[in-house]
Amino acid sequence: ACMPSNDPPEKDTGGGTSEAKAGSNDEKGDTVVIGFSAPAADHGWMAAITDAAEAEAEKYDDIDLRVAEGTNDVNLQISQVETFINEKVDAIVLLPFDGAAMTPVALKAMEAGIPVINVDREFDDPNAARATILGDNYGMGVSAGQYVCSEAGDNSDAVVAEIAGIDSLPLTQDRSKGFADALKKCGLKVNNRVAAEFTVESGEKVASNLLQAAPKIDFLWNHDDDQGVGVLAAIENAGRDEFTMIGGAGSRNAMDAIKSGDGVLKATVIYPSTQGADGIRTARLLVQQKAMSDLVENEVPRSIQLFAPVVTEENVDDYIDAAFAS
Amino acid sequence: MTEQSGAQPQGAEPGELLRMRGIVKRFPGVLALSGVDLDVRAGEVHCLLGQNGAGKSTLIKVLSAAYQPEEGEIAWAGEPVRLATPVAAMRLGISTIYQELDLVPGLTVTENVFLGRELSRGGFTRTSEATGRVRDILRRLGHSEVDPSALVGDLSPAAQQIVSMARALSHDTRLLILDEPSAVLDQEEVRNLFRVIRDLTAEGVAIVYISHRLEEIREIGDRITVLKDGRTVATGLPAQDTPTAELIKLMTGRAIEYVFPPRPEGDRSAADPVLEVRELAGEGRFRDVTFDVRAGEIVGLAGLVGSGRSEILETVYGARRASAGTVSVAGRKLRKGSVRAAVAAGVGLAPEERKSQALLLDQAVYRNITVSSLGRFARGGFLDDSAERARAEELSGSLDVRPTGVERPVRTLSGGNQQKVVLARWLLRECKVLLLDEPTRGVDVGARSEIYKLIRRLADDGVAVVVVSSEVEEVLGLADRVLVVREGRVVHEGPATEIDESGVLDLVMEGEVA
Amino acid sequence: MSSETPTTPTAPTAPPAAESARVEREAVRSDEIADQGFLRMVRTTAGRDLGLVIALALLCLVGVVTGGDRFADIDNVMTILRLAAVIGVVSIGMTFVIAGGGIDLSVGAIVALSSVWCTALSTQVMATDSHWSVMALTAVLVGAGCGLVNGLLIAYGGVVPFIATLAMLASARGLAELISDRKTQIVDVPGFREAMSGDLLGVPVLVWIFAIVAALGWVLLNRTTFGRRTLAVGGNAEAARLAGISVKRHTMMLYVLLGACCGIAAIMLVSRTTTGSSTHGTLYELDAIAAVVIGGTLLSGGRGTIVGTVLGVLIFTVLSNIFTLNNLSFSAQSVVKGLIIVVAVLLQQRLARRTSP
Amino acid sequence: MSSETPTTPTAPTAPPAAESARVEREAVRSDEIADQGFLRMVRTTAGRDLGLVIALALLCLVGVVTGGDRFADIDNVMTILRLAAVIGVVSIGMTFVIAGGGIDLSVGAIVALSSVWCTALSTQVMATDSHWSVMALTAVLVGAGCGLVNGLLIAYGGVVPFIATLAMLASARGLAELISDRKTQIVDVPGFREAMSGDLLGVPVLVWIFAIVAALGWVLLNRTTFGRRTLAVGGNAEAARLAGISVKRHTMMLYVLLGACCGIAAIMLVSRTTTGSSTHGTLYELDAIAAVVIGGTLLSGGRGTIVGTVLGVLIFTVLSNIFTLNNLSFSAQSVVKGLIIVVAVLLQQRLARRTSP
Ligand SMILES: Nc1ncnc2c1ncn2[C@@H]1O[C@H](COP(=O)(O)OP(=O)(O)OP(=O)(O)O)[C@@H](O)[C@H]1O
Ligand SMILES: Nc1ncnc2c1ncn2[C@@H]1O[C@H](COP(=O)(O)OP(=O)(O)OP(=O)(O)O)[C@@H](O)[C@H]1O
Ligand SMILES: [Mg+2]
Ligand SMILES: [Mg+2]
Repeated sequence: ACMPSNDPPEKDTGGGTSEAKAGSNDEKGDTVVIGFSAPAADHGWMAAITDAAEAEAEKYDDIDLRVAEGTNDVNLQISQVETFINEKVDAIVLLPFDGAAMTPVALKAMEAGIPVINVDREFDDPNAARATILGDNYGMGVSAGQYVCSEAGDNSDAVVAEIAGIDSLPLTQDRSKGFADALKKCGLKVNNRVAAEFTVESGEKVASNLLQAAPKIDFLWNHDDDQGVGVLAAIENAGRDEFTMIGGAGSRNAMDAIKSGDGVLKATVIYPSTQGADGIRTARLLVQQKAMSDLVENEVPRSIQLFAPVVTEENVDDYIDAAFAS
Repeated sequence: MTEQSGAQPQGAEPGELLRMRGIVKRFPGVLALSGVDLDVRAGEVHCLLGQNGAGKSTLIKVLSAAYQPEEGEIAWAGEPVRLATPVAAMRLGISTIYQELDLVPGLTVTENVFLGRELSRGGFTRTSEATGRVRDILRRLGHSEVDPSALVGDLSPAAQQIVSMARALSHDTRLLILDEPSAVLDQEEVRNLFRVIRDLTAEGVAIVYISHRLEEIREIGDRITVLKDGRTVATGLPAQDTPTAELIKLMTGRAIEYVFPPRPEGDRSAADPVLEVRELAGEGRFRDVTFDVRAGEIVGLAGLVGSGRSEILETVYGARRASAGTVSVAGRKLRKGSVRAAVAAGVGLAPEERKSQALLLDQAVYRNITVSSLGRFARGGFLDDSAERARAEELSGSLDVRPTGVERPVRTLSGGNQQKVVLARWLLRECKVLLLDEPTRGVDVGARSEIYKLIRRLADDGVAVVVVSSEVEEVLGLADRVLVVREGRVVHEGPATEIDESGVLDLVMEGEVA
Repeated sequence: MSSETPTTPTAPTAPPAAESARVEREAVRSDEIADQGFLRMVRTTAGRDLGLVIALALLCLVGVVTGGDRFADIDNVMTILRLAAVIGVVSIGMTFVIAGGGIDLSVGAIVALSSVWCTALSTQVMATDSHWSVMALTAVLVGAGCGLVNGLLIAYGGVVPFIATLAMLASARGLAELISDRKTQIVDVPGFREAMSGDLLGVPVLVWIFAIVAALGWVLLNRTTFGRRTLAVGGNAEAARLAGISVKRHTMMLYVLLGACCGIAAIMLVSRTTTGSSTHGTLYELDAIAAVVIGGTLLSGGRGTIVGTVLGVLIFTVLSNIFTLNNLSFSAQSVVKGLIIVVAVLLQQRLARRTSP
Repeated sequence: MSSETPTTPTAPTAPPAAESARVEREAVRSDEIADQGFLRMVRTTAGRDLGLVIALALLCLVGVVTGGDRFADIDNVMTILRLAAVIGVVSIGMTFVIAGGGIDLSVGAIVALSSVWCTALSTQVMATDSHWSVMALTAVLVGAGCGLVNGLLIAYGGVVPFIATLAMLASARGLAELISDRKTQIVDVPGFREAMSGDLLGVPVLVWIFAIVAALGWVLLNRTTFGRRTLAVGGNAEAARLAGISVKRHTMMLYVLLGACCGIAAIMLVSRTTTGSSTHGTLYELDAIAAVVIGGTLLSGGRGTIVGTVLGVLIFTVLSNIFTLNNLSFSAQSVVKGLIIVVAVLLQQRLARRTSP
């Protein structure tokens, strides 16, 4: 597996060749200076992204990681990238607050000969990044929706509720769209939808109100496991347990809850928090002019989209160790 | 008893309560007190005289520990003391009524009276008990009409003064300091105040009394200390029979005639009126106010405090909305409720409460002077700063604003000098109509006669002037024509020469000449 | 301490109802005397808060019309109250600071820091070994400590409240992140959840806490020397100083009080979410200040009302409840919320002007 | 808006260095006279801003020591200035509102709304058909329009600025989301990027805009009747009214001015990001107010300094640049930022006290 941190451990069927190749990729090369910038770590997943990136960089002696202050102000994030360009770093790993808004400065970096690795939120110009590592937001919604459909069976009257994340982000809109599209296939629709802010507190707050708004629910999809902690607290406070809840992102807490199997949370859809770490690795490979060992291709691919699998009680053990602690 | 200043024998004289020696207080850039001595005996009314800015208020703030002096000694009943906090002064029995009312507008009368010394049990206020005590004190002050549970912010300045007084009397006082208490009071209320003061001195309380009105000092004072430029220039003068000329000489360093300027010869009734007020009414406060003021004429409004004179002026000026009636300047009706229209038509107002209504306290003197005439120094909106300063400098020089320097924030001027700054504003504006509400409140004798001269000179130059004053003498002496206002109605109108002080007082009290 | 705003008509306005009958001076005065005391107080207070009560009633009407039984349902009412409780406690403390002429932008950050500190592993271990109230105590102490720093900077350092608490906002949240390593800390102390998330006489414990804090706040502001002095310090700091009140110490105590309220709010939030997190309390500063000011406490200090603050908090909470019940889009919510704030304030002002003396 | 603080020592404090030599009163006076005019102005201004200049110099020193050439590099300086430009323009406008006794919490939301409006499809079509400056004009008009609403509510509606602009914050951002459907709108107007993102004499156009706005702001505040009236209104609204200034209209204009600045900032941000988005300008209100107040403009109104505001903006910008260069941990950055704010303010106060009259 080229992306060990993304893959469930057991599935590591790479065998000897992979090991050897990975080994050669892991060999120390010229020191690579990587600039990393991400939005403010104002929720667990985003914090995990940065932590994982830093941890990944720690593993390599030949990576010199420069982490900029997390910010939700595109103006500031642009200037951080500009600073990286001025410093002539070897590569920039960028998780933009707003992909489109960060495109010009990313282009500027590329023009200055610095490869940009775009993580999670996509630029609107393919030339702005040398490589792109994306989660699958739409796919996440689809996975969640398909799970609901399969659980609902013939019950076409099932009440479906959705607790979205920050509503003004494109990724939230993609997730909701995927969810709605998948539900439509089995004749369901979202009956109640509220948006929280990816934080525990906001999750608790909107969930309390939602539970009042919908006296009976069959399925509840919550976009983010970090805010999910609050959602679960609200559910417990309200003493409700008549429905099945599906999480999102795949935090350690959520996995633990799924594993225990005695709560409403029965499943979660993974949205890897290792994207930043993958970005760091990719950047290193790019700069050191190595390729991905599991691919025949001699160059690092332009685009990698990570998979959004559904984790349930059955397969939770495969994923639990890779889950991020929120 | 006349002891000119100088070396005093050490040791307390009999009955001496307070002795201050060599007090020095410096503000950034100003030496406010440069060696002041003061002795006060129990049971006396000790008057403090001095020009505006002489340091009277500063001295008593040192005494009440609102300020810490740089140098000097204070002895209380023969013992040297250090007054570190206002509480320490209060504990000794020093109560102060400051020149600027020092009340909290959002609290009730009772709460203000006991502020800092609330009647409480375990931290809980005992409101009804406190209210009862305040009611008693107010009765003793002869003002039982003041409601102890009213918010102080809703009271008139005179009533607020009474609250300050009640505050001072609410605890054991051995020395009561009154800094220009009469400025906001009318004659009847001043008389009432004097009655209270006499009661107190009879009990052995010492009073330090500051006023610019010499006649009051003659009436109530025992001894006088004169300050000039932050120094004691005379002390222990007998209040009753030191000649006025000598006092003025001591205060100002020169001889000044304390008289009203002569009225010009000739009849002005032929001139067209500049200001015409017709059946003006302000909701519930006054009505049917009709009068004319001609160019070159000074019209005085006399009346009790609270009779509505300020409101009439403010309504004429457009600062309050009239409920009925019209105001015309030079034949053109003013838009109702618009100050700008009034100012544009050439009307100016020097309001009653200069701190809150007239001054930008933290801004430079020159900016306060030019604020109403900015257009004059501007071309296309751009100011000519140096012309502005120069003109302000000129004006403040001609009004003798002290200390000099138009860059100084107005806050640091003494009360009387602040008043001059307000007058300078309207002098600069060159108004057709000038409305003056208590123009000499808190102004010293020297400056006072200058202001009188100034007002007369303005009139002679063709300005129509309206003066409101609580000093009947001032209204009669300065004005050509007098309007007597009683409870929001004009009860008398006539030439100033045809009525005397007692006539005005009768009108004010009874509504008719007895 | 200066003016409320340059624009709020501070000029004395003419009294509304002009009695045309001429009354004798003394007659007017005795009228006033008859009016005073309790009756007058009720009239004034009602006048001041009437606008808010009406606004809240209108909102509830909207709730009932659009949400029907779901809104009027007792569970929903409890949900609203529970939601109001946390920000409510902060707002009560904020009422004191604002009435005392200050402002505090750091409340949200203090809530976060307190929540993180009291759910830190070491605290939880201690609490498990002894009693869960150790956690609560920690939260309140941390909150009060932050308040103390604010208070010292403002009262003795002479830093303007806006800046001092802005600095605290940045620092406290940063510290919370450092302590928690930006992870959500789940509470695992026996007895804590049971004690805090239960009901008492059918009313959630959190709502009780809010009610008690509000009641204590009311007494403190209206019936004690501390409250009197708060208004004095906020209304005219120089006069308060000359009256012998130690303005600095008092100001400091106001911030400590608010800090302690933030600590209480933190522990409430921890019990609600069963977690401590450095993201707790985001934007509480705006919510709390808005509730206090809508409630009728003067932003310039010198006047404060606990009842108004509680009403202000409830208005905001009911608002977001109604939005959710009606499945409104988030953006539309924002727009409507802005409009409602303005309408509520305008209404309140008109009514207050009509009834106040 | 309200009081600076009840606690900032408003009582006159003793002058720091008590010269023990007795000076003749008249001597002091003539000293002062000699002092006044230009020299004095320089001294006072320097005194007021000296603390900031020192703080900025210290920061730059830290930057050079820790970042070396990377910090002092001309490209890096331009990066700093470009970053400062957007928030700088907003802060200049904010200086006027605050000096005039108000406050505006809605600037970030107005930036967002302007950016969205001027990048809306219809605007872009219009701009493509005519000239890209149509976009810029739209942004400024929308900003000024929002400012007008704020101004009307505050000046004529009597709503306190804090609440009125809080309402605008919610409404404008909500509206921005509705207009953009929460999507980021990409600019595709010919000529726009070229014109706005280029350099002029080696300095980015954005920085020029900031410099011009700052210069105009300085002239407006210090050299025109408008500026003088702003300070009068902020210093004592009632006195200003009685001096014949129409306080309401003036107050309204201040908010319109700030709104227009937000529009300018929006178009700058659009050129920087080539997008309009409802998330633009988040938390600009706090940044701008902090810069203005650190700069030395009184939060209670009546005193304003453009130079101070520019220095305040630069301090914050240099700070975050240094953070980026030095790879500090996220959370530690917040903590340090809080500390630096406090230190800068304390420093400034001490120095201002020493040199001011
Ligand atoms: N806070 C201050 N800062 C600077 N200078 C001050 C301050 N207070 C007073 N002064 C100055 O000290 C001097 C004495 O002022 P003070 O108020 O004591 O005069 P006063 O005798 O009471 O005058 P008035 O009769 O006008 O009230 C004046 O020159 C005044 O400008
Ligand atoms: N804003 C107000 N609210 C309530 N009462 C007021 C207000 N302004 C004035 N009054 C009252 O109206 C009456 C008339 O006041 P006004 O100030 O006009 O009297 P005046 O004759 O000018 O007295 P003074 O010489 O003290 O100025 C007073 O009883 C005063 O207390
Ligand atoms: Mg004085
Ligand atoms: Mg009057």
